[in-house]
Amino acid sequence: MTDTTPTQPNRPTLMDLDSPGARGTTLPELDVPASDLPDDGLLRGDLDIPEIGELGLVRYFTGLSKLNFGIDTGFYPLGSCTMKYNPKWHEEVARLPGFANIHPLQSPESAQGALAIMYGLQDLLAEITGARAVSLAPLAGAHGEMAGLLMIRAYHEEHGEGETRKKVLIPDTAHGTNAASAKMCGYEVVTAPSDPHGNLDVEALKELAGPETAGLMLTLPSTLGLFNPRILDICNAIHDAGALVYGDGANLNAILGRVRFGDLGFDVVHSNLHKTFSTPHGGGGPGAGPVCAADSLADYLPAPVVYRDDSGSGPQYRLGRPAKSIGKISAFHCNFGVVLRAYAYIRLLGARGMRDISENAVLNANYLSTRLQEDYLLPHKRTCMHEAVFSASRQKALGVRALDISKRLMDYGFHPPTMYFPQVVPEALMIEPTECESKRTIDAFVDAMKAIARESETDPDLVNTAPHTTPVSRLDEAQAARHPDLHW
Amino acid sequence: MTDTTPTQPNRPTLMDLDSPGARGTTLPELDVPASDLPDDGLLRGDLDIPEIGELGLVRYFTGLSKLNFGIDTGFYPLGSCTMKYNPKWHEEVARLPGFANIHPLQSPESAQGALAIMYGLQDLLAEITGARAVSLAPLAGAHGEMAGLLMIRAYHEEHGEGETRKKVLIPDTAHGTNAASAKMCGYEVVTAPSDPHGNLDVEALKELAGPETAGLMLTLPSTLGLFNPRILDICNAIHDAGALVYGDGANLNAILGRVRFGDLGFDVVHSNLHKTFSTPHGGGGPGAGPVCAADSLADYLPAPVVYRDDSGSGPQYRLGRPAKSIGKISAFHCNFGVVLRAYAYIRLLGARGMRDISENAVLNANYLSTRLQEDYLLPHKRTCMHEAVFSASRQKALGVRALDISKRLMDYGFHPPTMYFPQVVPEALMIEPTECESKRTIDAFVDAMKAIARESETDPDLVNTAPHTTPVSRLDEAQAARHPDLHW
Amino acid sequence: MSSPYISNTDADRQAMLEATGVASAADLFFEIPESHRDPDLDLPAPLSEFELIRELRELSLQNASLDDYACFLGAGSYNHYIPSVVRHVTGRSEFYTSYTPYQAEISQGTLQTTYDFQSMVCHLTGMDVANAGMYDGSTALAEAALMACRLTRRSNVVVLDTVSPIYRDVIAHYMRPQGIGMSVLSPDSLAVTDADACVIAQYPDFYGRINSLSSCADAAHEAKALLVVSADPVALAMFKSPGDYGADIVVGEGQTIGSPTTFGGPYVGLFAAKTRHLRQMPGRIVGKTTDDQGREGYVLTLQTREQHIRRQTATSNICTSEALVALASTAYLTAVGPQGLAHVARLCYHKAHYAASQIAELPGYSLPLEGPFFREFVVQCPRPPSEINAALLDSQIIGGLNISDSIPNGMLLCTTETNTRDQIDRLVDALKDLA
Amino acid sequence: MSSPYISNTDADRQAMLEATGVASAADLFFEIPESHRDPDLDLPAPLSEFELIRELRELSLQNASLDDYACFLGAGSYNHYIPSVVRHVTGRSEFYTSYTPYQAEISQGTLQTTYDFQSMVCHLTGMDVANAGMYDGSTALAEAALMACRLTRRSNVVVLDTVSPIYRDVIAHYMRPQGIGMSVLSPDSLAVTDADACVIAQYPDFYGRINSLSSCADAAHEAKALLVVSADPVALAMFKSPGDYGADIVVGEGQTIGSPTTFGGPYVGLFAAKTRHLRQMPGRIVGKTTDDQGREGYVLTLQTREQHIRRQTATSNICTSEALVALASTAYLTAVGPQGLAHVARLCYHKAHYAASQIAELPGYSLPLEGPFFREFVVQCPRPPSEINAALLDSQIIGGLNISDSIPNGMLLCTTETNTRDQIDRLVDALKDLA
Ligand SMILES: Cc1ncc(COP(=O)(O)O)c(C=O)c1O
Ligand SMILES: Cc1ncc(COP(=O)(O)O)c(C=O)c1O
Repeated sequence: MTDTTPTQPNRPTLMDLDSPGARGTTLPELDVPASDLPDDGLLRGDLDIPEIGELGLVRYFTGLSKLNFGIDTGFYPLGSCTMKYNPKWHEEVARLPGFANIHPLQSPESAQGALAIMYGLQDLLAEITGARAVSLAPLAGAHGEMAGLLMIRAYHEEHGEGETRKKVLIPDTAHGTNAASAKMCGYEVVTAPSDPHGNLDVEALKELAGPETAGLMLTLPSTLGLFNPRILDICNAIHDAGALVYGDGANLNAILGRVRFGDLGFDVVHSNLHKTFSTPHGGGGPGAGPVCAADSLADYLPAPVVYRDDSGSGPQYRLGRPAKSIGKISAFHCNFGVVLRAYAYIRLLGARGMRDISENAVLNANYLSTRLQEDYLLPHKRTCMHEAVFSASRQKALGVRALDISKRLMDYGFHPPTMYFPQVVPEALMIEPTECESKRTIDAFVDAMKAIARESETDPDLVNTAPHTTPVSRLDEAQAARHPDLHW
Repeated sequence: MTDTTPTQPNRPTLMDLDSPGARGTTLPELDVPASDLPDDGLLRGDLDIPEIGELGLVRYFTGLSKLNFGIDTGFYPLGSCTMKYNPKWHEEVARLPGFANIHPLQSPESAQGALAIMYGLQDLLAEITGARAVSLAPLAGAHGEMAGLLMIRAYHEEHGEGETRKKVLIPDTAHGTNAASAKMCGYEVVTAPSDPHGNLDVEALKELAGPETAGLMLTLPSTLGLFNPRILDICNAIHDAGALVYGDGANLNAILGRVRFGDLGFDVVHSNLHKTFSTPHGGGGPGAGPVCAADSLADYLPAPVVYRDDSGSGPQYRLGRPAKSIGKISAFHCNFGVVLRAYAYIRLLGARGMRDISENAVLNANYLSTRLQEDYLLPHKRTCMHEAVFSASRQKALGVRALDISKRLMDYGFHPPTMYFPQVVPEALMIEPTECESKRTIDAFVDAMKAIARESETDPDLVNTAPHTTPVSRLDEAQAARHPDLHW
Repeated sequence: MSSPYISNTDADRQAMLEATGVASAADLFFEIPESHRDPDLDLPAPLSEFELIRELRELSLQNASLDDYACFLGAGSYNHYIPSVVRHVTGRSEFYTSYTPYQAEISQGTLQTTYDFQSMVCHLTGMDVANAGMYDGSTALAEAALMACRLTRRSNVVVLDTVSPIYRDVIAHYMRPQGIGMSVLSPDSLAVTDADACVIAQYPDFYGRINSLSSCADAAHEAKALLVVSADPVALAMFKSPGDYGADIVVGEGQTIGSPTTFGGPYVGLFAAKTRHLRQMPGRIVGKTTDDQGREGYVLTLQTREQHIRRQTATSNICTSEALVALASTAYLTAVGPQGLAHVARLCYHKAHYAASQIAELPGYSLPLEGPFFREFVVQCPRPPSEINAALLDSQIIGGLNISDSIPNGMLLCTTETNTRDQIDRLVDALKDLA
Repeated sequence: MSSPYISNTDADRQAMLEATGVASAADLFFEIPESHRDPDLDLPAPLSEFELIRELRELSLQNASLDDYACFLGAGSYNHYIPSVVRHVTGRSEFYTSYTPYQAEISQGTLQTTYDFQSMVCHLTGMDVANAGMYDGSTALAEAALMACRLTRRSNVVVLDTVSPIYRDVIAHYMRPQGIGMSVLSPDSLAVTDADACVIAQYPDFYGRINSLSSCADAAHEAKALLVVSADPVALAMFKSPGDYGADIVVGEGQTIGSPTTFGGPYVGLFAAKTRHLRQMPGRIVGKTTDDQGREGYVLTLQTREQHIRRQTATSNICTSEALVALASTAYLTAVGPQGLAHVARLCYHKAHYAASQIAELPGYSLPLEGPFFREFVVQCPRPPSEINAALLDSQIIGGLNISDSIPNGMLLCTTETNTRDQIDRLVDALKDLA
């Protein structure tokens, strides 16, 4: 076979398309008298960004979009990320002028519809997580972690233990943001180990918890996709030590309508709306990480919280600040566009819909896990929740790493799972199918994984040099880090 | 190189995705008492269309969209089709509830905004084409041709010549719809020949025109992309014979703001809004083919025409019917969504913008033509208008046809030109760059064409088996026609 | 500075002029008669996108939108709910910025979805073959009549008087130039002769009634004429298909399945027929085939019926049609699925019957017609419908079609699943006040 | 029947249960303590898409939209015109339905556009390197302060009192837990010591004024502290960049270039710095490199700064950020281009000055501050701004921010290119009536 593809030059950068004088849109002309400009010394010279006609712009970005793999492209079993379908009607609603074009500082009277939605979502999340009160302020999961820890901190300060309780316990399976958030909040991180079943080791935890402990950050179900059956003991142990329990709710999808953080004794939990509640990830945000607090911490929630007043003729909503609030953690109220979508999602599905999600998410994961165990090592052989963490250690022995398997999956048309996380599992492949995928899709994925397991035996090189069908193959990351080329 | 692409099964059809019980959207429940159903004998049994979840639906159609080449994908020099950029804001405006969700039969008082736009476009088109009056009724170019011919027919009937004038003259270069429309209007088609320069042969035309002639259908500039310098003689000759001149305005883009059909003596002309006025082609429609009439035919325009009444406090618009109207040619008023976009387009650009279009369209075509003449035969060596019609006859001698060159262009990332039309040019390649494309793009296209010319000499097989980079290669059309498989 | 829709810069233009050997762009137009060259176009001054969106938005607010008004108007254009996914699909610019799929290798998106469209139309109508769509339901019907004439080599068509008067008007304008006659008959006194090419029925009929097509089919077929039916696709989810009754050609308005009313267009005509009539069908047809490597793919097929090959002997002059609207229908039918479409049909049915029964009880109002109906029904009003509609409009209600010309003080009312019970109750209350 | 967002059918579920060897799905949750398993969730009954769109649309109409109201409110969120192409770009579902681009081979779209974003931020701010964006302008500023502390190993920050009070509040909440002090000083009495990590300035300042940053830079640099600037990107098309003045870290709010005000979020924080500070930057960074065939491509780089690798020693806890909003900025800047952005800036400037000069002439109103300003200015009103704003709202005008706490009866007014002359004249007339 001769090479029939004409050699393609490198994709042009945006700067390559620069056409001085071209313009990508029209703008209105000045319709008021011009004033004098300030002193020349204040004024800018050139601004070196490209000039491109509208068609060139559209082609450039449309073309690049096609180089991206999204949920709408295919199966996206990225563990811990809950890549579920993003309903299209949410996008339309978010573009309504009465939502998109309202100013954060306009008076509450002129934004009652927006406030009603914020209030509504606070309410829904409180019910779903079993919380006393909710603030939508955090702009992502990690931001929610920070908010939650600042609440815990304020609580201990209030109780005169601000200076003594300086440590936060974090399981060895935890997401990196947990530890980083603790550090941002001025805490020292103490790692709590897992037991051989993949559970947080309760006895070890009891050892670690003490008068210096501010709190425990616990992901439930854990990042191994496992539900800790001793969760009540854990919360008790922490509370007995005078500390508080922070819940990382990134994996809430697994237990929607099955159990509530608040009922289990968590003091505060954040929820990732861009995971559990289907708001689009956007290639890395926006997200939202509302914090949901139990009685213990409700007064410390970040501002704003929306309150409802029924004393008048109809309900009136206003932005307020809880009594002992940790204050504002960003300029305005919340990622309203994200809040709106999550609200829409929950309202469409209702309570029954919440349970359907967890049922299908968990069933999908267990089915996938069952089918894959023949070919891949499952370190923790248990019923899993929404995701299953495999290890590519068998393949590693053949010279094929988790990374290689991941890259080869691309050739089969799938997005790879999360790799090398949690770090406690060597060669981890963390697979989360979500409730949105059908058995048909999961079967196709399992078939591909099995084929790759075969290839790893018969033709490891094929796997190790994958992907072969993508616009670029493996990129030189070392070069990128050693000689940073960060802009045109 | 081993084959590294896992074998892909055939793309699933929609029916392959059938998952009984799945549903692709939510619908409201019944909120009124149910009534008795009619007799069972009237009721339907099964309906055999697929059931698919919403994510499956989105992936299916999104995936298929990527198999399509659109203007947003790349250069689309499809001659006679004027594939220009479709401004994005038009799509947003067309979705405004006050435009998308209005009923054609609601009262004019409740649709003044829509009627104002229709009136506005009638006005703009009258000015641009030099017409007395305009009807937006025709739903595509061919529908406009039919309307125009029916007007000519009604005119002759009114003048007592309906029975005698039964022939329509159509140049040998004309688009197929011209002849087909004539037939639909009960006319006999008489072909008028071109002269060696590619112009309609005026002397021959004079011979053909006579008392049996109802009219001439003339495309200006012609489908060879040429402007007939004797256009005034032609119109006079036809009028002298007592017949009328129909203008096919599909190529209006070339002469926007340069000359007007009405001024040249055309009695009626249709304009393809989906060409000249940038409304999206939609993969084969919708379009719109408004007819613009001179004094001679204004009274015969199809209904409706929008009229404006300034007798009240503000302007009032109403739908009306010209005195001798040929009547309605479709159920409602017009392809309003298309009309709206065309209106928006002209309003943004203004008179200066119209001239910019023709200037750039014609300059682009002449530049392209100049550069390509080294390698491809240009049968009519003249200044062209918006498009240049080449012949692949040199390549044909090497065993490479226009079809093969077209297919090979796909490998270079371009949409092929129109092929084998007009029929008077053997191995025709009809190239229309439009005003939207930059010199940079045209250069890249010319380079590709030159490379293919090279390949035709050195490796004709490579060209003859192209395309090599598309999701499917050449499809068996004979099989499709012999054993029609037209649905699942 | 030129428009954002032109990509050339001044430098580009200069370089191209030089390469072309022309001094100025104006010189390229030298063949235009000088006497008429370069007219001054008197067009409004150009505006920016921002200004025009603002202006057009204001114009849009001058229209009574069905989002704000309760609409009980149908008569060929119906306000059904369109799921958002449909707009996602038609909003993919690879679909809407492409031309007719002449180049199959890079048009599989349009081609495969058109094949899906044809398939769905076949199943809905109960026919063997369908095309890629016509301009709208009325022109589809007119073309079906022409096709029947070609197939039977006869030159008269019988149109039932229960066919929409709007559609009858369009048929007449398509028949006359080809010298084809048209008789309008009542279904009760249907007489078909061997001069008649076809009988044309509407299903449900213009007044919303749903009746068996058996007698029409028998009358047509006994005279070796064809039965041509204009059918509503939503009704077909609930009622027997025209194919079940032996129809030969079935057309319909595709707006009702997935496209907004948008002041009358773009819509799409559905067109289906028996296999034996295939080669006389107008319009584009997509077929499935294989490529030289055996992979399945889709192409435009049977093109020898069409104008670009056959010119004056083509089966129609249609070229650009309504592909994007057909795509919307395909996406809509996929979204709602067979159960969903049947559900929509039932909602229409029950709401219409609820509304009709409430209105029938109002003093002064009655239902003059008998028999089962779908989502439309005729009400005889105590006052001219024009007056009633004017008053309703003030209450944010768009009333039914005034059909006083065929039924005294008659109004044709319509309900769909978008009419909430509250809207219907508001209508009934308002009508009561107007008695 | 389950939701449309679940693709499994009952048969699928049954087959999966069997394969998994579990009797019922409920059994999968056996590890949840029974005492708390399966709570009854008291949520509103589910509704269909149609019903919810209707309900939400009604809620949206309860908000005074800037499409309907003339808005003179800014203070960190600005109503600029966003060309439609921007929404086309962000509406491509491959962009908005993808995750953070960890898998570079199938994420070149997000990666390359992020590289473009970084490039534009560098050029606008006059800095060497930029990241992929932060949550918003305020958290970007707070993180810049933390970064300055890490770089200088100092633990106090000086914030000018002309920095937005909202931003100052956020900075304070980020400093306190790490034991970092914060002094708020006037630019006129700026004293920087060697305990101070940085001086934080806003440009234009909170009151809309545009001043040279030279003296701040000098004061900071003399104390070996850093200059951190929060700059408005639209202003940067017209005025010298912070880089020109020697700033070390420059942040900004990206909402103003391409995203709607949308009640405060999602926005995006711009973040740029000198090259030597690169390894202390928070957030994601995209770099250009080549693949094993020499083709150019883009990857996330310098990830050893980040939480997923470094955990508690990372430069920040940020993970999910605001990629789609950054994409909107990139598309916006491409659409308007350098000339267009400068044009927008000039429109803002001239309109603000026109409005200010008109208002200054009204009896009772005055401009208490001096010096050049950009698109915002302070007006001293004859009555409490709260009263004035309430009255303006009735005339479909959203007035300026009430800043009575810092300037008696002070109102911070803002104009952008979206404020037509007519709107400004209406404002002036209304203010006159309220004197
Ligand atoms: C378990 C877990 N915790 C926390 C986070 C952080 O959330 P975000 O990325 O929204 O900051 C993530 C997401 O990546 C996660 O998976
Ligand atoms: C020259 C010419 N005339 C007429 C037509 C027919 O227009 P339409 O396809 O809109 O019916 C076309 C378009 O293909 C054309 O190019």
